[in-house]
Order: sequence, then C-alpha cells, then structure tokens
Amino acid sequence: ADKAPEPQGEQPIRIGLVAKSLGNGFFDAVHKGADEAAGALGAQVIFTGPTTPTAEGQIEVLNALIAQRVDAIAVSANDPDALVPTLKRAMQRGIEVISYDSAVAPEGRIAHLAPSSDELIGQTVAQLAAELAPNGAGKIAVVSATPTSTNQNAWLAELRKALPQYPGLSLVSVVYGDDVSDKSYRETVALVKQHPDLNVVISLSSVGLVAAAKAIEDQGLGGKVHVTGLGLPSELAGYVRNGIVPKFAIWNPIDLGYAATQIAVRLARGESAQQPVSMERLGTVTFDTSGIGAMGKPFIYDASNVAEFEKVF
Amino acid sequence: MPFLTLSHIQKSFGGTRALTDANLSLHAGQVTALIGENGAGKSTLVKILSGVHQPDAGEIQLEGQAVRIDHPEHARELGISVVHQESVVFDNLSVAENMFVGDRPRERGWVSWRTMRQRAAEVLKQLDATFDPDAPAGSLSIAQKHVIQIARGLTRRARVLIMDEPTASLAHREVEELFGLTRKLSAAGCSVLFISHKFEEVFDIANRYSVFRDGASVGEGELAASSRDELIRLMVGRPVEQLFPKTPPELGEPLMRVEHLSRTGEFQDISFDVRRGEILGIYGLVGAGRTELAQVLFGLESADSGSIEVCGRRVAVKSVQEAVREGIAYVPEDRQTQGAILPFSIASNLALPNLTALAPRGWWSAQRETQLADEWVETLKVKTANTATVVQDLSGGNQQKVVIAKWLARKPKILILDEPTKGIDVGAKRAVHAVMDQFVHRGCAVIMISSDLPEILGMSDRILVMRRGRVRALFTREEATSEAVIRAATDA
Amino acid sequence: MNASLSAASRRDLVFGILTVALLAAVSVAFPSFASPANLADVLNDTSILILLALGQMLVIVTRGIDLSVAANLALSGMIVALLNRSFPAIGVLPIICIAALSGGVLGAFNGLLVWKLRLPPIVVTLGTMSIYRGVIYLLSQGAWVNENEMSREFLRFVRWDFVELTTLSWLAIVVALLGFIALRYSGAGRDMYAAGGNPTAAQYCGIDPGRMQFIAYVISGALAGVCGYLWVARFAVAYTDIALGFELQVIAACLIGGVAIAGGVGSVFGVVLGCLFIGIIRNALPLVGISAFWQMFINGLVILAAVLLSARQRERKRSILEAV
Amino acid sequence: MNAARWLRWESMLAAVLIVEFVFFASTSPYFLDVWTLSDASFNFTERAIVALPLALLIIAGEIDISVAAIMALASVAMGLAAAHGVDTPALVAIGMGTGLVAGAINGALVTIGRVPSIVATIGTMTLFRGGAYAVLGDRVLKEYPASFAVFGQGYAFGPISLELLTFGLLAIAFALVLHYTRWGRAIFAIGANPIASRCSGIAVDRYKFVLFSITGLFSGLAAVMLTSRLGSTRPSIAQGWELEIISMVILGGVSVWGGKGTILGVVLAAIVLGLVNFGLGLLNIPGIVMSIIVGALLITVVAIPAIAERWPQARLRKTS
Ligand SMILES: Nc1ncnc2c1ncn2[C@@H]1O[C@H](COP(=O)(O)OP(=O)(O)OP(=O)(O)O)[C@@H](O)[C@H]1O
Ligand SMILES: Nc1ncnc2c1ncn2[C@@H]1O[C@H](COP(=O)(O)OP(=O)(O)OP(=O)(O)O)[C@@H](O)[C@H]1O
Ligand SMILES: [Mg+2]
Ligand SMILES: [Mg+2]
Repeated sequence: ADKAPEPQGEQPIRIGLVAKSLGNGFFDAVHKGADEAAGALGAQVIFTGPTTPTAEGQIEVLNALIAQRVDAIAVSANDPDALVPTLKRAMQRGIEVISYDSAVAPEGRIAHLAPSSDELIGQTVAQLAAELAPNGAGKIAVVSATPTSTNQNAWLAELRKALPQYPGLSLVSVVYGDDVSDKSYRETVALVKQHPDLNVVISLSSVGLVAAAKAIEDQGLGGKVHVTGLGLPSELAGYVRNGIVPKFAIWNPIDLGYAATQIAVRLARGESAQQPVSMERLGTVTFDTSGIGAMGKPFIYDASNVAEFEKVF
Repeated sequence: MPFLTLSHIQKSFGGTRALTDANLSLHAGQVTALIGENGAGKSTLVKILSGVHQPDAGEIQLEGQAVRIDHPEHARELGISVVHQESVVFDNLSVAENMFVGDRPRERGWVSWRTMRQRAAEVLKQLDATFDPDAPAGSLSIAQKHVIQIARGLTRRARVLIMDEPTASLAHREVEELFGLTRKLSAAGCSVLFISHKFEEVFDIANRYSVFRDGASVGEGELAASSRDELIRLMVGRPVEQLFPKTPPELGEPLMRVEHLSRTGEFQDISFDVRRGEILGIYGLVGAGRTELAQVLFGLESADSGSIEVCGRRVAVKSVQEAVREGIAYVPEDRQTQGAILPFSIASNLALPNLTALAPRGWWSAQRETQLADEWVETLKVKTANTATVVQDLSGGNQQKVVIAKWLARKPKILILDEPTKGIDVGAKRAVHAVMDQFVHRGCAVIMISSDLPEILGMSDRILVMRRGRVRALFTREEATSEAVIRAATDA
Repeated sequence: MNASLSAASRRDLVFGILTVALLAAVSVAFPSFASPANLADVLNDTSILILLALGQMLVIVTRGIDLSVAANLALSGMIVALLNRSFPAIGVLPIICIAALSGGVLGAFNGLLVWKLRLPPIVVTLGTMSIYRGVIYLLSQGAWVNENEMSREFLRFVRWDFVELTTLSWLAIVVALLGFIALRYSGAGRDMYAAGGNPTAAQYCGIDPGRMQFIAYVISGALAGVCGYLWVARFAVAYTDIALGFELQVIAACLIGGVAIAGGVGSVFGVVLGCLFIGIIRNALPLVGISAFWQMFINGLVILAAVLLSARQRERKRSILEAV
Repeated sequence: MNAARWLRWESMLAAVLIVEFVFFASTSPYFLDVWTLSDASFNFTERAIVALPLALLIIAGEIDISVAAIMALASVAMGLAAAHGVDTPALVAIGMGTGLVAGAINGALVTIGRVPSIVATIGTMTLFRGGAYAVLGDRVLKEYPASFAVFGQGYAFGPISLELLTFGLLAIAFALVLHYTRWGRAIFAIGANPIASRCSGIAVDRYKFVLFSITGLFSGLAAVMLTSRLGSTRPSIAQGWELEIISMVILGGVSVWGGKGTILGVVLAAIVLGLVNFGLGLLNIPGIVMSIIVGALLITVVAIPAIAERWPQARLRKTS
C-alpha cells in the first residue's frame, strides 16, 4: 500500500526543512544556511512550518511533505514523541528523516543533529550565570517557555546538573512564560518581587529572554539583576549595549541549517549515518549509537562581538 | 380640510401585497378609527406614516403639502407620534428612558436624566400607571410594557397621534385612562388615528371611521351615521353573527381543583375548581397576577404553597412536561415570544407539542406533520396558502389560531387560555370562541384569562375576579354583570 | 447611581466585593501585594486589557463580537514598529494617530461587513482574525522588530510615570472615564444600548442598529490599534504572534464584568472590575508561590466561581423570560 | 423558502470544493492520489468529529468553547490509565467517559447554574486545560499499548482510515438524528426560540444538558483518535482547536443565533477546510499565508449569499 509510484525523470533532490513555527528569526537564519548548502549541492530546500509551535500543526506540514515525496525531511520538533508515528510513515515511504535543533525520539528519525549537546548548553549557561553573578555567587532564576517544551526541559535539566560546579549559585525558581511576551514579562516582574535579592535571570528562549530583559529594565534593576541565556544577536544587541544582558550564548543557526541540509542531502543520496558524514565547510559529524551528533559549544556574544553578528542573524 | 391625507398608497413585501389602494384622511381635533380584518394592512399603513417603511406608490399630504417620510426621525419632526402594535420596548433600559428613546431631553448636548425622569413620571401619572420610571422595563409584564409604549406616544406634543391596537392588552380601567387622555389631546387640536378590533371602544372614542379590506380602503365616514353591523359588513364583506357562540354547558365532575395556592410576590391563597364542560373566566386588571397563576398551573413556575388536583388526584406540576402529561395545555398571552416560533412554518409549530404523537418511535415523518397541520388549518380556518407558510408572515389573528391549534391537536383535558383573542378580528374571534365551545362540549374544561370584559361575560360559565394577587369574587354566569365584575376588580 | 441600573449595579457591587476579597486573600499569602507600588504595577499590567475590553464591550453591547482584536492589535503594532524602524524621527503622537487609524480601518472593515452585508459578527471577525495575522507575516516577512530598532521616544512614551502610574494606566483611566460619560450622557451612547437591547424596536425609533455596530467596531478597532503601539512599545518587540489568543482574555474579562453576550447590557465599571479581577489573579498567582502547573487550573476555578456567584444574583421573578 | 436558502449555502460549499479539487489537481502533481487524499483526511477528521455534536449544540442556541480542553483532559486520563497498564478497550472507555463527565459539567453549569454557555465554557476551558497541566506538568505519557495505535493510524479498508470511516458513520448518524427524528425537531425549535419551546412542553434544559454531554463524549472520542495518532500525551495537546472546530461549524452554515443548520453543510465545510489546508501545504504555501486564504474563504462563503440576496434581479426572480 505504501508503494507510491516514483516521480518521473531526474529531479533535483528535495529536502523538506521544517521549523518549529514560521515567523521566528532563528529559523529564518536556519533557512538561510540551508539554502546555501542546497545551492552548493544542487538540491532544493522546501522551508516550511506550522503557524503556531504545536505538534499537531507540524504533523499537517509533514503530511504535505510526505505527499510531495520529498527525498529527505529535517525537522526541529515541537514534541519529540507526537511526531514519531508520522515520521515513521515517512520513512516507510522511503524518505530519509533527520531532526535538528530539537530532537525527535529515536524511533522517528535516522539521526539527530544537535547544534550543541544539551550538556554543553547547560554548562555554558551555568558558566554565563556564574560570570554575571557578583563574585560568582548569588541567586539565579529561570524563565522557561512552556512546561511542555522538550529542549527547554532538557537544557534546564543539564543546567541543574552543571550548577554544583558553581557552589555560590543557587537556583531559586523556574517560571514559565509560555513563549509569549506578556506572560514572560509578568513572570519576570513577579520573580524579582518574590526574590528581591535575585542576581541573574536566565531564559533559554528568545521570546522569554527579550521579555525578561525588558522587564528588568522597566523595573529599574539594570546593573543589579543581570539577564542572560540563549538568544539571537539581532534581538539582543540593544540589551547588550545598555548592559541588561551583558552576554549571552547561541550557536550559529546559519551553520545549523547548512549542516542539517548537508546531512539530509547526503543521506538521501545513499550515504549511511553509521559512518561520519561530511558537512563540507563545517567538517564532519559523527553520530553516536543513539544517532545523535553534536556540532560544538555554543558561541558567547558580548559587547565586543555583538555588533558584528547583529546584521547576520 | 383634512390635516393629513394619504392617497392611493401601495406597498408590497416580496410577493405579499400588503396595501393595494389605501386612502385615509385625518382631521384636526378628531379621532379616526381604522378598522379591518387581521392582515388588512392597517399596521403597514402605520409603519409608512412613521417612516419605518416607504410606500411603493401613492402620496402623503400634510396640511396640503406633499411630504416624504423616509425615517422615523423625520416622522417625529413632522409631529407624528406613533404607538406601534409590536412590542417596541427595550428590556435593558429603564422605563423613563424607554419613553424617550430617539428623542431624549438634553442639556447642552448631554442627555439630561433628571428632566427625563421628571417628564416620564408626569406622563405615567396621567396614565395612572403605578410603576417606577427607574425600573428596568424588562421587569414589567407584557401589559405594563404596552403602557410604556403608549406613554412614549404621549410624551411629546404631537400633531398626529397614531395608536395601533393600544388597548389589546389593557383592562377596563386602563382603557378609561387612555381614552380620557386621548380626548384631551384631540380637544387640543391633535388628529388621532385609533386602530382596534373592539367595536365598543371604537364607538366610544372615535368620531370617524375608515375601513380597510385586503389592502384597500372600502369605506369611510362619520361613526354617528353608521352601525356596528355595517362596519363589519364593510370589513369582512359579509355579516358576522354578533352573539357569542356559547351553547348551554353540560357540566360534569371537577377536572381541576386548586387550593390555597400561593407564590410570594405574585399571588396568594388562590382556590377554585373547574368542572368538565365548563369555561372558567378569570378577570382582573393589568398586574393582577393572572398570568403568573396560569404559569404555575402549567409548571413554568413553581408555587410556594398550596395544592393542585387534577381529576381528583393531587399532582405536583413541577415542569411543563408533567403538566402536559396531566392533560393541561397553556396558550400564553405573548404569542410572539412564548406561543409560536415565528421563523418556523405553521406545520412545524403545530408539531411542537405533538412530537411524541407524530413520531412514536422517534422517526419523523413530514407527511404526518403536514396531515395534522392541514387538518387544523381547515378546522380553525387559518387564512394561509399552505401549511408551509412561515408563521411570521401571518397576520396576528392567524398566528393566534396556530398557537391555539397546536394545543388542541394535543387533545388536552384542561385548556388554559391567556388573552386568547388579543388583537384578533371579529371573524377570527368568533372562530376561537366557537372552538372553545366545542372543546368543552367534549367533556373538557377551559380556564380563560381575559381583559376583554364582553368576552368574559359572554363566554364564561363562572367568573373569577382577581385583584392584587388575590381572588376577590366568584360570579356565576347569571350573577355577573359588567358593573359587578369591574367593581370587584378595582374597588379598594 | 439611580435605580434603573439597580440590577446591573447590584451585580457590579457583588463583583466589586469579590474582587476586594480576592485582593485580601492574596495579601494574606503575600503581604506586600497590597502595597500601593505593587497595585500600581498591577494596574499598569492590566491597562491594555482594560482598553481592549472597553472597546469589546461596545461591540458586545451592540450584539456583535470582535474576535479579531488581538490580531488587529498585532497588525497595528507591527505597522507602527516598521514605520518607526524606517523613520525613527516620527514623533510619538503621529505614531499613536497612525496606530489608531490603522486599527480603526481594520475595525471598520469588520463593521462594514456586519452592517452592510448583515454577516454574522462571529464569522466576520473569525475570518479577519486569520487575515490580519497573515498580513502581519507578509508585511514583516516573518522577521522581528527588535528593541534596538525602535527609537528612544517610541519606547519611552509608555514608561513615563506620574504619581506611580505610567502612561498606560493613565490612558486606561482616561478612556474609562470618557467611556462612562459617553455611554451615559451622549445620545450615541444610549442609542448603542437601545440598538443592542432590541434591534427591531430600535429601528422603529429611528436608530439603525447596524450603524451602531459599525461605530462600535470602529471604536474597538481604534482602541486595539492604540493598544498595538502600547504593546509593542511596552514589550519592546514586534513579531507575527504577539498577543496571540489575547482576544479570549478580552472577551472573558467583559463577560466576567457582567457584559451580556446577548447584547444591551454592560457597564464601564463592571468591565474595569472584570479586567482588574483577571489582572489580580494573573499577577498574584506567580507571587503566592503556586506551582506553575496549577496556575491555570486555579485561574479557571476562580473565574468559574465568580461567574457562578454573579449569575446567581438574578431575580427569581420572571425567570422564564430569562431562561434563554 | 428557508430550505432553498440553506440549500444554496451547501451548494456554495460544494462549488468551493469542486474549485479546490480542480485547482489543486492542476497545480500539484501529487494531489490526485488516493493515498495522498487519505493522508489529507487525517488533517480534519478529529476536528470534524467534534464539529458534529457541536453543530447540534450551536443549532440549539448554545456553544462549547471548552472542547479542545476536554480533549486534553481526556487524553491525560487515558495516558495515566495506560501508564498503569490498562488495556485498549478500557482506555477508550476512560477517554470517552472523561469527555462525557466534562461535558456534563458544562451542561450543569448552563442548565442548573444558569451561566450563559459562552461564559461557562470559557471558564471550564481554563479549568480543564489547567487540570491537564496540573496533573501532568512537564511530563509526557506514551506507554500506550500497541493495539491502541489502531484508532489514529489504522485503516478500515483500502485507503479509508478508521478515523475517516468513523467520521463518515457518525456524520450519517448525526444527520439522521438531526433531520429525521423528533429529537432533531426539538433541537431546531430550542435554538429558534427556547421560551416558546419550553412553553410547548419540550424539556429544554434536559436537551441542552444532553447535548453538552454528547459534545463532551465525542470530544473524548476525538481525544482517543488524536492520542492514538500522536502516540503520546502532553497537556498542550489540541491547543487552539476550539476556534478551528467552531469555524468548521459556522462555515458549514450553522447559524450562531441558533435554529438553523445542516449536518451536510458541516461535513462539506470540514472537507473544504481540510483540503484547502492540505492543498496549500502541497504547494508549500506558508501556514500563515494559508490562514489569510482560509479567513477570506470564511467571509466569502457567507458574504456571497448575502450579496446575492441584495441583488435586485435575484430578488425579483425569487418572488416571481
Ligand atoms: N415585513 C413584512 N414582510 C412580509 N409580509 C408582511 C410584512 N409586514 C406585513 N406583511 C403582510 O402584509 C399584510 C398586512 O399586514 P398588517 O400587519 O399591515 O395587517 P394588520 O391590518 O395590521 O393586521 P392585524 O389586525 O392582524 O394587526 C399581511 O398579509 C402580512 O402578512
Ligand atoms: N406597578 C407594579 N410594579 C411592579 N410590579 C408589579 C406592578 N404591578 C404588578 N406587578 C407585579 O406583576 C404581577 C402581575 O403580572 P401580570 O401583569 O402578568 O399579571 P396579569 O394579571 O396576568 O396581568 P395581565 O395579564 O393583564 O398583564 C403582580 O403579581 C405583581 O407582582
Ligand atoms: Mg396590525
Ligand atoms: Mg397577563
């Protein structure tokens, strides 16, 4: 039943690149990198994603890609488990499936390209917090996205694991801003009221980080409470300059898109993920037994380099 | 010279020709009665005069000048004040504001609530209405709302006052007050157009008459030179029997007995019984609590104390379904909101209380529905092309027949009628009365609430008079005279 | 307040007491919640909701509903954010006028469809909700407008404060007062209640209910437009999804504040109370240390309790007429 | 006259459907393929299953905004039960039972509490979804038995999925009840005029209560299917679906004022919406641009009959 007729003629390899949601600067940058890689390899990238970051929306988008019989799909999952049945069906129909950025459970993909390992991210953020807290000691709190967001939770877990290395730091609270500005802002205000001696606010999502930074600025706590986390230079340049977010980390989304596309195209051409896969200008990546390959440590941005990257992503 | 003249007015709604050749003249200082069967086009004419509808053809002259009335505002500027037949009441607004909607007293451009309240109180006092100008209109009864509408027509010094069946839900005393005011206005030079289906009133208040039949004027003149029979002949095209179609009753055992029934704030300690073959009339002024009593008997409301017996068995009527199971039916006074589903066809409306009978196993049959409807349209002589006609498009009297028919079809033992002939014409009224008479002769009973004294006196076997929520008197047919009944209903 | 509003104002009173009780309960758990500075923060945070809910109230009073407010807000916000990015020299006043204008036009589009074509308001605004969101994406090409791309003035205006309250709160207070006066003492305001209470009767009285709906949509739209600027300036970011789903909060605030979905009933006072009620809950829940996972549940419980309590306030008399 | 008018609505939808078919078939080479179309059906069946009872509820003059939240609650209940090793038939019973109870709560609030349904269900929407979050927090439940997958991923025969078959059968059942039984007549009457219906001896409150409960029950069924299709449960499941389901119902010609509507219309609307989403997806049009098209479609479908009615010639033809 699953044997659909092969598309006729020699067509370029088509890669479905699925974002968590459209209208998100991070994924626009990923798209940029993907186009670059596809251009070099003579492949075609179909960049798509749901309107809101939900698993159900992503499944609809995936169904459309399956129906078009793309050669490979690279997806950043809104839910690691909910996509599995759909992605399994894609693989049954001969489509190579990888996840990037935010993982799909192993049954639903051949490989996962992590922009960085969860562990490295947790460590980097913990290190940022320690650098920003006066004398490396103080109270920190996290403004997360939704309670169901997978990579948020994974990073948070790694952050908790990394914290014992910095005995001065104590994580006093985790709040959820649901990835919407007003709630993130409100939760941040509540945080500083509840913990007047807070030193660092960490947010691992762009919306949350921007809202938290604004809330701290509006509460007149700039300089007293530092904000940091994962965000894009273009979104945070202003806050780096006025010192609310002295430094933050992110991997390069352009490289991520580039790498994901490289891998997807190569898999579609018949290469195996068991062997190291080349990513051309980014070297090679090796997937471990569970199919996960990581790119490297997140890059740290501060006043010295943010202006340079602000224009890029 | 007539103050206001309408000549050769035509108006159609889609396929319905409501007015074909309507002519009317109103004279300053005179009261003209406009009469005609249900659906003759009277209200349509009123709506044209008030700027709600535009005529398709014809001319309107005010003081000899041709005018176009293209907006209700415009009618008001011309000094035309209208009391519509439909309920034009805003439940969400206070009584006072209701009276001034569209024409609020202002002070420096802002609405002046103080002036509004004062003026409202004055007019209400003239009408002898007891309710508070600040009360929300939604808390009033249907009849009281009608009083608001009349009051609205009287708030301004109008040159033309049009009243479309203002007395339909008023009782004797309110009618007197209204007529007193109308005479005063007319003496001051105002031209009045008065529409009613009650001939006593027409002869009481009006000087002139104008008769419509099927959208066209068929006669006008001085009332003094005319008679009731002649007017009816003009209206209907044939003579209508004047006496009430009441045949001597064959009384059986009591069907319903009510004892010490009370509902706080509505009525207290009501006791009566109705026997097989009997028509029990309930009379009272507006606000006497008759409607509430009927609603309790039908399970729409609950009583606080007292008992109801049907066929000698004590029953607790806690819901309409239970009442219906006991064989009780209720034709509400407000057919537009409570009686009929206006956007539905005659057949669908008739089917509503008879769902189980028409679909015993649940499956619906359009055929059985139409059959039942055809049968009753025939029996009650509902004027309509077919039973698929939407009730909204029927004239008031025919709507009322549909509401009565839907309950008769259910074959109840006890039929409660609340103002059964409100707003319906002589012919239809007679048909309804005949149906009541036939109904009781099958061994059933009727409880008829009415504010129409001739109807009460003419149709009832016994008359219960209520005032302020209590039973004041119980007359047999022989004892009852209009004086005695009115005295019991009003006397302190 | 006179007796004609007694039923409504009694409800407002009950609801006011409920709100104060809620405030007291929160203060027990977190004493500094009732401090003036914190209450000022709550009001600032609730101001946008109040402005939107006041507009929505007009729409609901005239028997409409506006599901597109949040999308309108986001689109107008994006328009002024883009303008400000391209022409940082434009002052705040022109920006606000442009926001109001853009919101008003979007509202007028809803209003015209409802008025001239008699389309059901829920269908129209459900449709425009999607359309307006889509247009933001097309306008911005999915990109964000970030803080560093906004002019100082643009950002500063909403933060100016006077006796503890920021521009946001003052705007809400002024609009609420103006709204109260306009709805109680202007002919058009009263006509809205009449048109919403009984559209057929309104027609007999020379009021065009469709026109009243149109006006309500334009006002609601213009307020949403202004809120678009306020939102973008307050959170210093504009993107496609800002205020996603906010329309339900706005409608909830109206309904909790006693606006009848069937039209004709609603007061400025009630709506402001409804908004403050929601504002207090959502500011208090994170403070009193309730687990994030329970917040929504408790939120739902409190809202239900409030509507149940105020629904029970109805008079027993003539209940059959209210059984709708 | 009414029948003609609503028939016109349905023929509008049918026309839109044909246009969609022709358009997508000619622009995308992948569209006309039974398996593709079968995949496309997954995009709307679950929502459409909830749209059926909701249509009845809206025809009866009420509304339920909490349907998606009920789905989340039912999914969480099933997930918890599955984690305790409950087998598939019992899981389905638990899912549907949770929906039924939630629906009954809505019904009680409206009929006994006398809270207007839109207010009541905005409240319970928060409550039910909040309940799902409260129980599950940031956890995921995915220990469903293998046989559970059949509801959302199984095929009845050929390319007809079990979901599609269920929807088809339910649509027929609902159409029969609404249009060919006395209960259907009562539902229309209640929506058109609840007071007159009550005065005619129809147990208005009982009908409303049952309709709310049924809406809950089928939300539970939809939750079974969605959960089975996703193979996992999180509290955010079916987030935002309430508006999509309501759009489906009103695009189907059900009057939000009550008293009017057909099941055929709702079914057509479900397919129209499902196909437009899927077809535009095939053309790789971003979802948000799709939403412009869907929004415009919604308005156009209601606007065209309205414009036609105002067209003088059309009016003349109707009267003659
Ligand atoms: N808006 C309308 N649309 C369609 N038909 C209408 C409309 N208004 C009135 N009609 C029809 O026009 C005719 C005249 O109605 P009208 O209300 O003027 O009668 P009437 O003389 O006032 O009757 P009644 O004594 O029952 O009040 C009736 O056949 C009625 O069905
Ligand atoms: N002036 C008034 N102000 C407030 N309530 C009143 C007033 N008059 C009467 N009522 C209430 O209205 C109730 C009567 O309602 P209703 O007017 O329906 O009675 P009714 O006898 O059926 O009158 P009708 O059928 O003639 O309208 C009374 O029991 C009383 O509580
Ligand atoms: Mg009339
Ligand atoms: Mg009465």
